[in-house]
Amino acid sequence: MCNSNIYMPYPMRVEKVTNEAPGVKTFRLNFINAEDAQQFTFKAGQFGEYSVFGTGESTFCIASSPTREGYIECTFRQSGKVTSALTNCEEGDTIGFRGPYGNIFPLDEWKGKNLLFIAGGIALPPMRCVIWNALDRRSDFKDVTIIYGARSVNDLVYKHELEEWKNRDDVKLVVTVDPGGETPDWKGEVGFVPSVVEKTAPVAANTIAIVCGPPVMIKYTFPVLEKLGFTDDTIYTTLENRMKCGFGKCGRCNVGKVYVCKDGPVFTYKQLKELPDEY
Amino acid sequence: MQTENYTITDSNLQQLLQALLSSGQKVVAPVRANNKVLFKEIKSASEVCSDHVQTTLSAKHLAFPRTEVLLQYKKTGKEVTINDFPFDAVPQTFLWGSRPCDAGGFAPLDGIFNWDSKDAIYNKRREQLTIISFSCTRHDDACFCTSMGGGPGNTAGSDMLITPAGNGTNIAEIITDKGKALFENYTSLFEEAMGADKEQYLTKIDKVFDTAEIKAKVEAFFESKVWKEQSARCMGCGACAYVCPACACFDIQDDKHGSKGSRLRCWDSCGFQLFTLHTSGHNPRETQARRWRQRVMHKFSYMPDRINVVGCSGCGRCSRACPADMNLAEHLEVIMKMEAEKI
Amino acid sequence: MARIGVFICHCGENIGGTVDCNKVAKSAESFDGVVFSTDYKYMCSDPGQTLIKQAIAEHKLTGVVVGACSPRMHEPTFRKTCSEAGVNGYMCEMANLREHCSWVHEKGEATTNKATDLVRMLVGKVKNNKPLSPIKVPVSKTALVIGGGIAGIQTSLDIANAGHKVVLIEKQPSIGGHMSQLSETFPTLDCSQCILTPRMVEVAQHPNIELITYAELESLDGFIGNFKARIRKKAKSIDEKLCTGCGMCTTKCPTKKIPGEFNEKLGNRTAIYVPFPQAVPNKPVIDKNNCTYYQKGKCRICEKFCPTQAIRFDQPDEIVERSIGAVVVATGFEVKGTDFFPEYGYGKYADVITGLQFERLASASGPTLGEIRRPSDGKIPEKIVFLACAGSRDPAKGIKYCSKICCMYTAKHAMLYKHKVHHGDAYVFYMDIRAAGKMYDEFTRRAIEEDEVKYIRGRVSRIYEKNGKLIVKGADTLLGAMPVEVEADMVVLATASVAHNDAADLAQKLHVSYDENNFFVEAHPKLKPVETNTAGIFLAGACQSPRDIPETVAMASGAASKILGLFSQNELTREPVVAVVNRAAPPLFSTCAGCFMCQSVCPYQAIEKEEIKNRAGETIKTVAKVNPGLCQGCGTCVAFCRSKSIDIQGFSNEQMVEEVFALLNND
Amino acid sequence: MKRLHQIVSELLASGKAKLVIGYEKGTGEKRRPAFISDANEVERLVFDSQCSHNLSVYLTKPEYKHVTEIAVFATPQTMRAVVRLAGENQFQDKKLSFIVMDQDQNALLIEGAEVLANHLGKEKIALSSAQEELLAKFEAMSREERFAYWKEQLSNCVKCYACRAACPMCYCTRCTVEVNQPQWISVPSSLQGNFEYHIMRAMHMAGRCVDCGSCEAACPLGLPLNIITRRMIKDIEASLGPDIVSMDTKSVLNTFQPNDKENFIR
Amino acid sequence: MENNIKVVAFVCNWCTYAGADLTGTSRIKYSSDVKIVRFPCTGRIDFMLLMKAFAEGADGIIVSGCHPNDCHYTSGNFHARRRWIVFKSVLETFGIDTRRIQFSWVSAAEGAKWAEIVNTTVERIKELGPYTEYRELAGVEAP
Repeated sequence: MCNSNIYMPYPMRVEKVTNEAPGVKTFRLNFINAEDAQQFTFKAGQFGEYSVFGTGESTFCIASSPTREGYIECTFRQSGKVTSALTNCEEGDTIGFRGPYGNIFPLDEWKGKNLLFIAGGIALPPMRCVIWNALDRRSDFKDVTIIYGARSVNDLVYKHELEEWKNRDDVKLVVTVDPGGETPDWKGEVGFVPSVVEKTAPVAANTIAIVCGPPVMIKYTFPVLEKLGFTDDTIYTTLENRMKCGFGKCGRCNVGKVYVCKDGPVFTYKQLKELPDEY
Repeated sequence: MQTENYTITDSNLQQLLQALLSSGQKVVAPVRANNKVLFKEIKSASEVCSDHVQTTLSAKHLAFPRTEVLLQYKKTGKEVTINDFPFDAVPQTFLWGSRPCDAGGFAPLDGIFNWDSKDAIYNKRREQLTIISFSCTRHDDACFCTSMGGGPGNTAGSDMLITPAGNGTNIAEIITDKGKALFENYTSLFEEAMGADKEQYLTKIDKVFDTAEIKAKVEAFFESKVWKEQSARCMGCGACAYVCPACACFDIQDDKHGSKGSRLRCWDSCGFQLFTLHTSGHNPRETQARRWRQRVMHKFSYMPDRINVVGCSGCGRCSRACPADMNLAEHLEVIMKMEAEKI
Repeated sequence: MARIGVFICHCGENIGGTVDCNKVAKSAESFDGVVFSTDYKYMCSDPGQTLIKQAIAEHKLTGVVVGACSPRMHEPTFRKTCSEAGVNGYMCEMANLREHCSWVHEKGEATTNKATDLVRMLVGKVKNNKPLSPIKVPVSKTALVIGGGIAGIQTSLDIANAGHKVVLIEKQPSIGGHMSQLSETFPTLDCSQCILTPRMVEVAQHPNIELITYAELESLDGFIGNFKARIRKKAKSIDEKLCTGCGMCTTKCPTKKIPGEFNEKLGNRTAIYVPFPQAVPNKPVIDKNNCTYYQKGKCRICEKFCPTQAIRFDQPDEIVERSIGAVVVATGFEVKGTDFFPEYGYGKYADVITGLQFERLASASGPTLGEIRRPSDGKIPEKIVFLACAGSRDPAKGIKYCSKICCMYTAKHAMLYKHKVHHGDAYVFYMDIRAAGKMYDEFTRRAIEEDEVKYIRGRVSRIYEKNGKLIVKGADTLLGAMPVEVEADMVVLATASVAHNDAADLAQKLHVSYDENNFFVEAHPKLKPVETNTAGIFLAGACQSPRDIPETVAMASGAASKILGLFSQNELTREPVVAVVNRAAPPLFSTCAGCFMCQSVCPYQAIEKEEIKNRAGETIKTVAKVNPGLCQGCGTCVAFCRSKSIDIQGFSNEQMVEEVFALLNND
Repeated sequence: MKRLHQIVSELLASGKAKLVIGYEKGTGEKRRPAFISDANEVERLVFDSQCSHNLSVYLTKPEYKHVTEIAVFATPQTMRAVVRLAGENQFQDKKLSFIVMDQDQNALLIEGAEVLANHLGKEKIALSSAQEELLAKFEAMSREERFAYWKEQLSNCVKCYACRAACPMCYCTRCTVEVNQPQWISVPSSLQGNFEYHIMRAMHMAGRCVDCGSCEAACPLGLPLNIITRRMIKDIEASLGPDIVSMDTKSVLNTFQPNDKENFIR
Repeated sequence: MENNIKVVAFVCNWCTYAGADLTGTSRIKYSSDVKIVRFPCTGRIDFMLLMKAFAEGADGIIVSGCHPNDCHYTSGNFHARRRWIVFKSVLETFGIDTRRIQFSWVSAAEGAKWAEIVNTTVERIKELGPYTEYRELAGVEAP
């Protein structure tokens, strides 16, 4: 009976801290033990349990792409006990990371298709992982469109990467801010994400849509996509539920018999429709 | 392995217990303390209580303690040293005097703690545990083990099952390798089986429904208002989950003193409002009705579906412990009798 | 972003003497969250503060802990330094390594370890501090001055002349206080009436000063800039608008034998009286305890003779309310009576009088029109003995302090007596001559050398009467404690100056602390003499401790300047240390359970009910809300709240718990 | 029982009550809370001496917070709890009516918490003989014995919070035990955490506990929780004056007398 | 007589903290085993903080503030006194050693009294020894 304690986190060094927006930070984490770095692999869409020793663990996605070796990144907003402690961490500190958990974005199935990424607010991090993963094997996919919206210009995360995507000719980037959130020199769109999606009207044929954002945005974006011709098995999203263990034992993240931490967090719209309304 | 039957006299049984105690092993047995019977570590055979139907708390704490240290850490400057769970410090433990439904409760726990990823800590404690159960010669109106595929003399989960057979003798069934190992250490205390049918010595609990029927019914009435009606009087405490031998839900909390501390696992209950509350304030299971439905669905529908084991051994502890008398058997009977709902 | 800088101050030798500051700084480097730690000789000096600013810039600090003196002393200084360097002032905390550590423990490892613990405690706290910005509160630019003596008069005039409104209230019927009772004042012997009366008139006629005499403070609520003062105008039984001050009533009033307070009971007054001729307002008041109408229901003679029918027997006490921005307490002092001294006759001997009574005898408007005459038989005394330190500097009598002004006015009394009765003998029994002011010592030398006042260094043990003479038994310590006996015609006791007997009640009404002698306690003896610990309440004059007229006037102007500083801005910035009831996203809105038991805990009634409504306007929940303007940050509601829904900025639950954890976990 | 059902049916028919919280027969001899909103279920209701649950605990539950017209079966304990809860503004927009058993056991309808307040008897809720005896034994214990006693008792507490759920005065939307910034009470059940939790629970009952004993009745481990609050109330009455159940929000810990008596502050 | 003991003092900023400052300015020596935690008022001192202090290693606690009627916030110390009366009774019910908690009123002018309270309390705690009995409760494994 191998005694590998599944609750044991990898000790991670906080390599770089970037302030994305007020209260939102991105950590680049390196494995302190070299052997952990070798045998650790993950796929786009998976998440992990990040912990500050003595404070607790918190669940959020791995924001960096699996194609970038040797480090992982995560982005979080200061909201509770653990995220506040994480916010107080400095470069060089040691935090814990457990994972990877959950299922993945099936990139291989999407080969040869168009990709439409729709993200709202703090939900860009799980998308960024799969966007960079797709862009690092850009030839596998037809055209790639990214629609990203946030409450105000100041709340946009990954500002320099948005620039990078904008300057690439093989990516169509549409960035919007909620009405009232724009600054005088704002050149992007102004409007809520669902209306901007309707305006840019991406073509639905042979296209996979990946949508992540706050529940209200999801609620209004899915009908728009259906109107544009997307079928419910070509729309992917991630589901956020309260989690503690990350591998189906602590008993709290289930929606009906589906365990978000094991069967998710990536679901198709079709799967979502089959779930009981308990999420 | 095939269960082998032997007989053991009452006095030899006491000797077996005394032998275990004197061998310095940790022995846990039912002990009566201010009108409650609880599983406690015993030092002498006289402490064991046997005139009870069932203990208040189950025996799950021997494998899944109410609070345990998953790992410890020490911070020095920016470095953190983590020391793993002390696997080899888990003592060998003998559970003496548990009921078949206590032993039956370990199957759902094993199922959850080994669903895909193996919980090595739980498994180590289970591995170190030997369960010597006693069949039931009495029951009360909360018991419904027969409806859950168990029974007063069921052997599932026990390493050795003792059934009192009157005039000073007991039928001893050796069920698992651990039971065999124990038997081999003390063969002198056992005699040949009398071959008597053990059913006659057991209490009779009539079977009211079975798990397949219940699974179908609860799934059919997922959207029904029966959950609201039944949970009207539930006050949202954790008593049913904490006394239940089959409830495995837990919480992970850190505890620190200065630069040292530990990561703890402790029992949690789906009855609490905080169990699924998001930081944003949204709660998928906002009302007590949804939480009660989750408790029933998880035991009788989701677990059978995902790890094909029923999350209940019919011990009735939750009904006895509930301050608002939420009798699980009674509730399930109500659902069994429900026909198509005119919503 | 916990990047904390630790700065340990040697404070010269004050801390460095017993605490190894370098070792404390070194061990602070290893604390969790500390990125920079150093020590310096004088952290509060300019180079010290520049050191902090540079460190903040260089290490991009987000929090600062200064291990130095008491935060009550330099917390504002270091918080200002930090805010100038870009770190919010409230991210800076002070560890008290001086008063609570170096000064009170022996040099040694234990003391240094304690200092390290104190610094670690505050580092634990700072990690949980949040940047706060001061609260803006409107200021009502009206000052309330309590007490119409020279202190109250000076403060009122300074504030009023700067263009702000003043409400001056005085307990007696007229302003003027003790100074108006004096004959001449040292050291220049100019007559007090001549220098005081013009100021009193100026007060009465000043458009910005509302003078309310015969009135006391009923209650004071609110806080700096927003006080609500309720003033009880005791009934004068006179309609002040009709009364022309002609004085007809005072001459006609039949009860003439009431010992007058103004003349320290040496002269008499009528029931309806004007305290003294130059009284401001020069309008009479009816003394209800002695007026025959009030006592027996008959007489009303004054009403008959009043030309303008201004007498109002049924006039009730009146409570008036004023909104006040700042308060100056100028209630002055009292002198002990002769009855306080059993060894000097318990007040039985008429010719043993207090210094203030001698002032009335010497005063031209006094009962003897300036002639020094014995109260017993009116004869001019041939020999007077003056006793300095009567009651003062005498712990046995419960008055440990020196009353400061008695040496000077005793010399003055002796000089006045010699000027009026050239052939008279004046003896002064003294312990030390305390004449430290400008021209003060020259004044006492003049009394001794020119006016031949005989100064005997020694105490008087007993005074008793023997056939018409007062035998004063004392000793002369300069002649080897030789007993001295003087047969005097009159004895003047320079009795101790003490606080008014109702000073403690006034202090409690104002929530101002007072010391064991019931004098009001200043915020800091050296750095904040005119302020109290209660923001917005200032002190002027002898109510803080005995002082002479020059110092009183200076202190009065000091208090006035503080208020003018306060009134110079329209809004007052207040410490953001206030309680806040938490708010959360819907559907919770707040964890407050709406029991509102905290409302009766709050001494400032700062907790209100807030109805949270949905878009349709229906009330979803009623939860508590703290009015930051009224909340003074005591935190009693925070510790009371059972659901931990209220927290206080600056001393939040998390800060205090982490502070205790950091203090006790020093592994 | 006839009169009882008649009152309940009238209440439901007249709309004075949209929900009736009463008692019904439970497993074996037990009685348990019953929630009736339509007339033909009225027969289930019983109200006899075995009914001991304090039903006022449901009046502040989120599920029933928005039901305005509720009728409740009120034992003396429930009445005391309702009066104090009304004093603590928990029934802001509620129109409550109560069904009370008077001395000779026939049902009586009372409309409104205020009316109930002056219907309240002044006598205290008597302790069971076992509790009386335990309290006396407890008084005689030394400090060390008491500490050992609670160490043994609280080692059985699994922090299932049944005592908190059953107590009518514990209605906070988020309780202090659920606060994690800072973590006042440790979530896992450890002896020290259990001491802290039960001390905190007692302090939150100062001047508010109505002696209904629901906490002790609900505890699956049978911990003697009632004597904690009983002893505290006795001490409070000894030093701070009588513990009167009334609608007044002025309670022990949120008011004071300038001359409160104590003998331990130097 | 155990000598390395830890005593934490919860004091109010306006009176006892200022009194302790006065003890400092008057150079009155007292035991260095007491460390002072500053609160705006005694009304702010939460009883759970005392439990946390014992749990984290304090062997003795001093809680001190303004004399009745002297509170800068008028009634903070009155509420605190009520809280302490009830809390002391609850602690005695649970057998917590209330001799380890010293409640007192020390005004801004009573520097000497503060030193005296600290010394007598430290003396008493030294006799009682470290409060290991309470700290050992933190053993996690359920018996």
